Amino acid sequence: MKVVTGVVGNDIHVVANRLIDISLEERGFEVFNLGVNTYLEEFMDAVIETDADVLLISSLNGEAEGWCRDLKILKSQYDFRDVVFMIGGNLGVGEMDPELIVPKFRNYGFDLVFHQVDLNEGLDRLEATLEARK
Amino acid sequence: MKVVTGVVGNDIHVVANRLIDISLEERGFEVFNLGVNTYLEEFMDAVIETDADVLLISSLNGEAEGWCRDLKILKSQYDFRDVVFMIGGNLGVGEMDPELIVPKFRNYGFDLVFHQVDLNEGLDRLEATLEARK
Amino acid sequence: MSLLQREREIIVSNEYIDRFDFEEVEEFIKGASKNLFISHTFKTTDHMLVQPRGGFPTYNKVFQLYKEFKEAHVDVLPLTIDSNTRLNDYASAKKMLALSEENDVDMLNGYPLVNHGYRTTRKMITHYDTPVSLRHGTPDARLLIETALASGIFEIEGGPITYLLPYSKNFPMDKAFLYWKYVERVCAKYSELNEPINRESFGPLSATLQPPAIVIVIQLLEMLLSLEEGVKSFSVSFSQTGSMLQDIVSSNVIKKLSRKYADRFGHEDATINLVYHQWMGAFPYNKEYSDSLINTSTVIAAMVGADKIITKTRNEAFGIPTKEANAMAVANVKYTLGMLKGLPTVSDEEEEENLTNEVDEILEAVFNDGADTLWRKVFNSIKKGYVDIPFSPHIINANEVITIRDPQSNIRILKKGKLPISDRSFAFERSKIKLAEGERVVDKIIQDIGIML
Amino acid sequence: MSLLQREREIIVSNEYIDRFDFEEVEEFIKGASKNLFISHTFKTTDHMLVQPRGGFPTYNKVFQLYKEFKEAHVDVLPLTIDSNTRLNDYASAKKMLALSEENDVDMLNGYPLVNHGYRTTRKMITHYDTPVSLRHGTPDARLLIETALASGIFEIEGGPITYLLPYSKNFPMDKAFLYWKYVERVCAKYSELNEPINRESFGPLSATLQPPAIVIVIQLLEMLLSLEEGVKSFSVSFSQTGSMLQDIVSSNVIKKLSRKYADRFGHEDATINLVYHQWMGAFPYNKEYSDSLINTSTVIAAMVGADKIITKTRNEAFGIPTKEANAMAVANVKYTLGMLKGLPTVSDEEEEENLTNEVDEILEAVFNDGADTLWRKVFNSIKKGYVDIPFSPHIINANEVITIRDPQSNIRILKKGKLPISDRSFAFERSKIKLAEGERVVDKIIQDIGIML
Ligand code: B12
Ligand code: B12
Repeated sequence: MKVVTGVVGNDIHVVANRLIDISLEERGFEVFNLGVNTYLEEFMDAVIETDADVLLISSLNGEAEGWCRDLKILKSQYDFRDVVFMIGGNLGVGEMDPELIVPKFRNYGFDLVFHQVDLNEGLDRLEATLEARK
Repeated sequence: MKVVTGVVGNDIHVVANRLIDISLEERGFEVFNLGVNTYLEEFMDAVIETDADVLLISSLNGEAEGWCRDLKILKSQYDFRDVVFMIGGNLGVGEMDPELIVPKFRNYGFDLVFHQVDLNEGLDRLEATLEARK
Repeated sequence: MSLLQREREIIVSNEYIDRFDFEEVEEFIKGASKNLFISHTFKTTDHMLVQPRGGFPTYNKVFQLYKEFKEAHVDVLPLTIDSNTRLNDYASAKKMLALSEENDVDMLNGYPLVNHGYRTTRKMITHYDTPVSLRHGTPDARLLIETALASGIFEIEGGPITYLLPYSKNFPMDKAFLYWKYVERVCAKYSELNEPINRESFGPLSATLQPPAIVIVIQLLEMLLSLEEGVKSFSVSFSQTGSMLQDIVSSNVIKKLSRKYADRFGHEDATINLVYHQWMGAFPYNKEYSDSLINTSTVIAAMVGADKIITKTRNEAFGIPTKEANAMAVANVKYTLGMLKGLPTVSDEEEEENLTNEVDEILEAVFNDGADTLWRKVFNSIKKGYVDIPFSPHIINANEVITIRDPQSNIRILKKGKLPISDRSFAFERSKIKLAEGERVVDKIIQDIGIML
Repeated sequence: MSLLQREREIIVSNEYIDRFDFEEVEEFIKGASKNLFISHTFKTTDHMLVQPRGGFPTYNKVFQLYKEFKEAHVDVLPLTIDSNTRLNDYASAKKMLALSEENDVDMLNGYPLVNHGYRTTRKMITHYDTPVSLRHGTPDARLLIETALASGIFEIEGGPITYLLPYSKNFPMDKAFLYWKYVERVCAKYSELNEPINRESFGPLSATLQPPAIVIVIQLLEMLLSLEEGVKSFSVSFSQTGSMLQDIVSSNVIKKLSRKYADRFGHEDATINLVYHQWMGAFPYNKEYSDSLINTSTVIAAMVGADKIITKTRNEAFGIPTKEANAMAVANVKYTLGMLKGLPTVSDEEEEENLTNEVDEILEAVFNDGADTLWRKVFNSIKKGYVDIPFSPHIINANEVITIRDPQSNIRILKKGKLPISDRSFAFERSKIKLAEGERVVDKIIQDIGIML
């Protein structure tokens, strides 16, 4: 299974990104890590180019919302039906209510949304989703 | 002006008592300090014996209520009309609502009740009361 | 039947308690879980033990309190006794307990252990299977301690000096010595059955401007009086002074001297532990500041290398803390101790030399008293003002020693009263003090009491 | 017109800003209140200055934030810039600012200073008449700094290394050096008009397992690059390592070496200050624990004797703190610093010697590079991996140095990559490390990142 990952927008928090890379490798994924400071368009291009199964976006600095609201438009330009769109980290500026933030990002077009959720829990959920899709 | 003071009941917190002694002296009162661990009866006897104008009771360890509920009965046994009855310190076990605790002690027969009020503020109020009574 | 046993029979025949079954108690202690003995925990743990303060009038409230503490990973549970029981006023305690139970309002500031009795209390102690420390402040603690030990409480705080001078107005001191001798003996006796019962002295005293020299002298004297009766596990203690350096110096000196004097009196086999009390003086009326104060105390405790820390709560200035506030304090202290790493070893030669000298000088004067037994020497020394603590409510205390803080907040001796310290030691104390032009000592004292406000 | 001035004219002619009036700005700085200059506050205060972090998208929210801070007796106000502005993406910043203003939701993680402009911002700065420190993380900060100085912000954080390696993925480093040279020059120029503008380097770097030797090397290099251009007041900084001793050792060494190297390069007249950052790594998801962590940082800051402390809040793990939480943190830190007394002077000869050697060794290698100017030497050294920080997102960083914690939580160098430290120094590092049988380095690193959780 191929995963494209990275940190979206003008966000340079790299620590989680490094750990995500390691964790995905350990779980047997083939990882294409675009690193920090990656724009949505770059992610989409990489997914197409690598024919990835999963796009796993991180955002830590709180600015995810501004960078992800156009996902629907970008998704409509190509057939991404088989790709799992996933986002996690710290998805808002200030302390956020997960009850409000999760639906918002699902509405932008993410299949799996994890606001301040443990990485392993998130990756377990990803594997379960992939399993179910088989 | 004569003041009888001390700490009521099985309470041995002496620090405030020492400071009260000093402060009263400085304000020109004649002080009879019975110290800590003094029972209500002892206070009443001392007031009668010294012909005091003020009875200033401290309580810090939270047990004042149990020791002061009989004040009314004791007051009825003698003519204390000219004596100002005053109590202060920490007047309940646990964190207390002053709105509830002040009326309770007034009802026991205290003219002036200070729960967690600064000593100087209390003594200012005492002097104002004495002034008004003249 | 030994004299002691005869006295014990009398002590426990009290109208406020049920029949006391010594044999059953002995059996219980013999078979008691090692986890109830703090002396065992000290031996088998390498981190600092955390113990809060706490006690409520009713059994149920204490049970709930312990539950909260356990969830916060407490190491040692406290059982704080109400102040009527402390003064052997079981009648008032009974009345207030009844009122507390009926009205669901706490009319006592602690647990009236004697009135509850050991049969009931033991259920709770064994249920939690965690060491419990008895905190009281009782000059005549004979019945209380019998009840505590029978309940499974295997650490007993206090002593004839530390639970008298700060805790009583006129309880006769000679009696206090004899009653505590009784306590030591009972503890020593039970110590032979299983793990040792740990005795702990109460170093904070009146918690107000106590000079380290006097604190340490009293700690060492109570330690010797206890070991003399056969106790094998003893904790000396002191509380945060307000100066980090003075805490470190006190710790270094008390560790060194407690071992030295224990050995000198032939108690090489006794274990001596060090307990640090978080700030025991007046707390700020601001819960956030109180948290900051408590955390700072924790850091200092780690720096002084205590074996156990006794915690306060953010409610301190307001009243007996709720169980939630108390458990939260424990959790925070545990967190800090867990993450605090790389502690440097600090010492200050000059300060430590001076403090050691002062303690040695006072102890020498005590030991030189003409009386035949140690307790009488100590008793006489207190009467003579050789041992004299600031802010004691007790009539026997000389009240001549006056202390204030130096610019670094170290507590220094301004007036030495009858303290038998050398001119050199006293000159050292005085040399540190800086009183501003025209500053009144009483104002300085008031300010120095309130340094944490 | 000088070359610099010509560049300045171009820089400020940006579609996102109003006309920039250099003459007026010069007049303003000439006559500005001394209270706005932290360099002046450093000179005239003897307590540690307290500075929080903080910035919101809109003017009003920052104004309210400052109000809260002032009520908490803050010493230095922060102005934290949003991450679009940091990456010179003024268009996104503008869009997000508009959205934030319309919807009353913060769409930016800081204040977009360039978009707000200096005329508006200056009103706020002069209103509070308190030093403001600019916190950004911008490799090309030319326009930002022009705007800041014109606004009355007289402390500028950052530098070509510390604001690049942790803050950028692929911004060209040579450009960063040149752009920062511009910043230094502008600061130096304005420093002649009134009190000096203070420059501060950002010691925390990526805030994750940064070895003190590399942190100090980078601090000293940025200091020298800044003094070289005429800056007269400079702050070096580092953040809590996780080991109290390592913090103290770092402080002792950086104080000594910053003076030594400044003097060696002929900057005897420059003032060097030390700034301590409260824990900059991952915070616990428990606000009480965060309070404890913050308080512990404060105690350590006092022990290391910093001139300024930069605070965190109990909200750190959750997101940008509310103004209330932020002000409360300031009040708590001020309380602790006020009551904390009797701080011992601590040092560790062996550790300090080793750290000094490492720093000297790396700096020697940098100075020995063949390039003609200091910035080129530094640039080459980073390219060669002589200076290499763990967890940098930047492509130029060698990423070969691997660090883990020893049992006392000191950060130690496990793999030295191309670091030009001697075998002896490296052996010292390695000698402290204890990896358990079969323990994987990656697991140890994950654990060592999360020591405060
Ligand atoms: C020092 C101290 C001790 C020392 C006392 C030494 C001594 N002999 O004096 C020691 C350690 C021995 C001690 C023992 C106990 N203490 Co104590 N102690 C304190 C502490 C920390 C400070 C008290 C102090 O000296 N403050 C400094 C003086 C100057 O301030 P003050 O006492 O508050 O008095 C000021 C005001 O109240 C006011 N004031 C006082 N009286 C009056 C009267 C009037 C008319 C007015 C206007 C004002 C006024 O003016 C004073 C000067 O500003 C307080 C908590 C706190 N406040 O921080 C607990 C505290 C008072 N203790 C408490 C308790 C319960 C006890 C114990 C029962 C043990 C226990 N269960 O924890 C025993 C008491 C045994 C007994 N028989 O009473 C509780 C009381 C609980 C409650 N009210 O709900 C407190 C509040 C702690 C707590 N939160 O649990 N204690
Ligand atoms: C270290 C740090 C930095 C370092 C980063 C160095 C670097 N290059 O990586 C420095 C100091 C440079 C920095 C800078 C900034 N930071 Co910062 N930083 C932190 C801090 C303290 C720790 C982050 C970290 O490394 N954690 C350790 C890693 C392992 O944990 P993590 O990042 O939380 O990731 C875990 C989970 O989130 C999850 N996860 C992450 N991604 C995903 C994805 C999925 C799918 C799943 C399931 C899970 C998951 O798994 C990870 C492993 O457990 C956090 C606060 C905190 N969390 O304690 C602030 C924080 C993230 N930073 C923040 C901000 C705002 C900034 C700045 C803008 C400066 C500022 N205004 O304060 C700049 C960013 C500039 C930019 N362009 O983005 C804010 C974000 C605000 C918000 N969300 O509301 C935080 C929360 C601090 C705060 N409370 O204000 N920062």
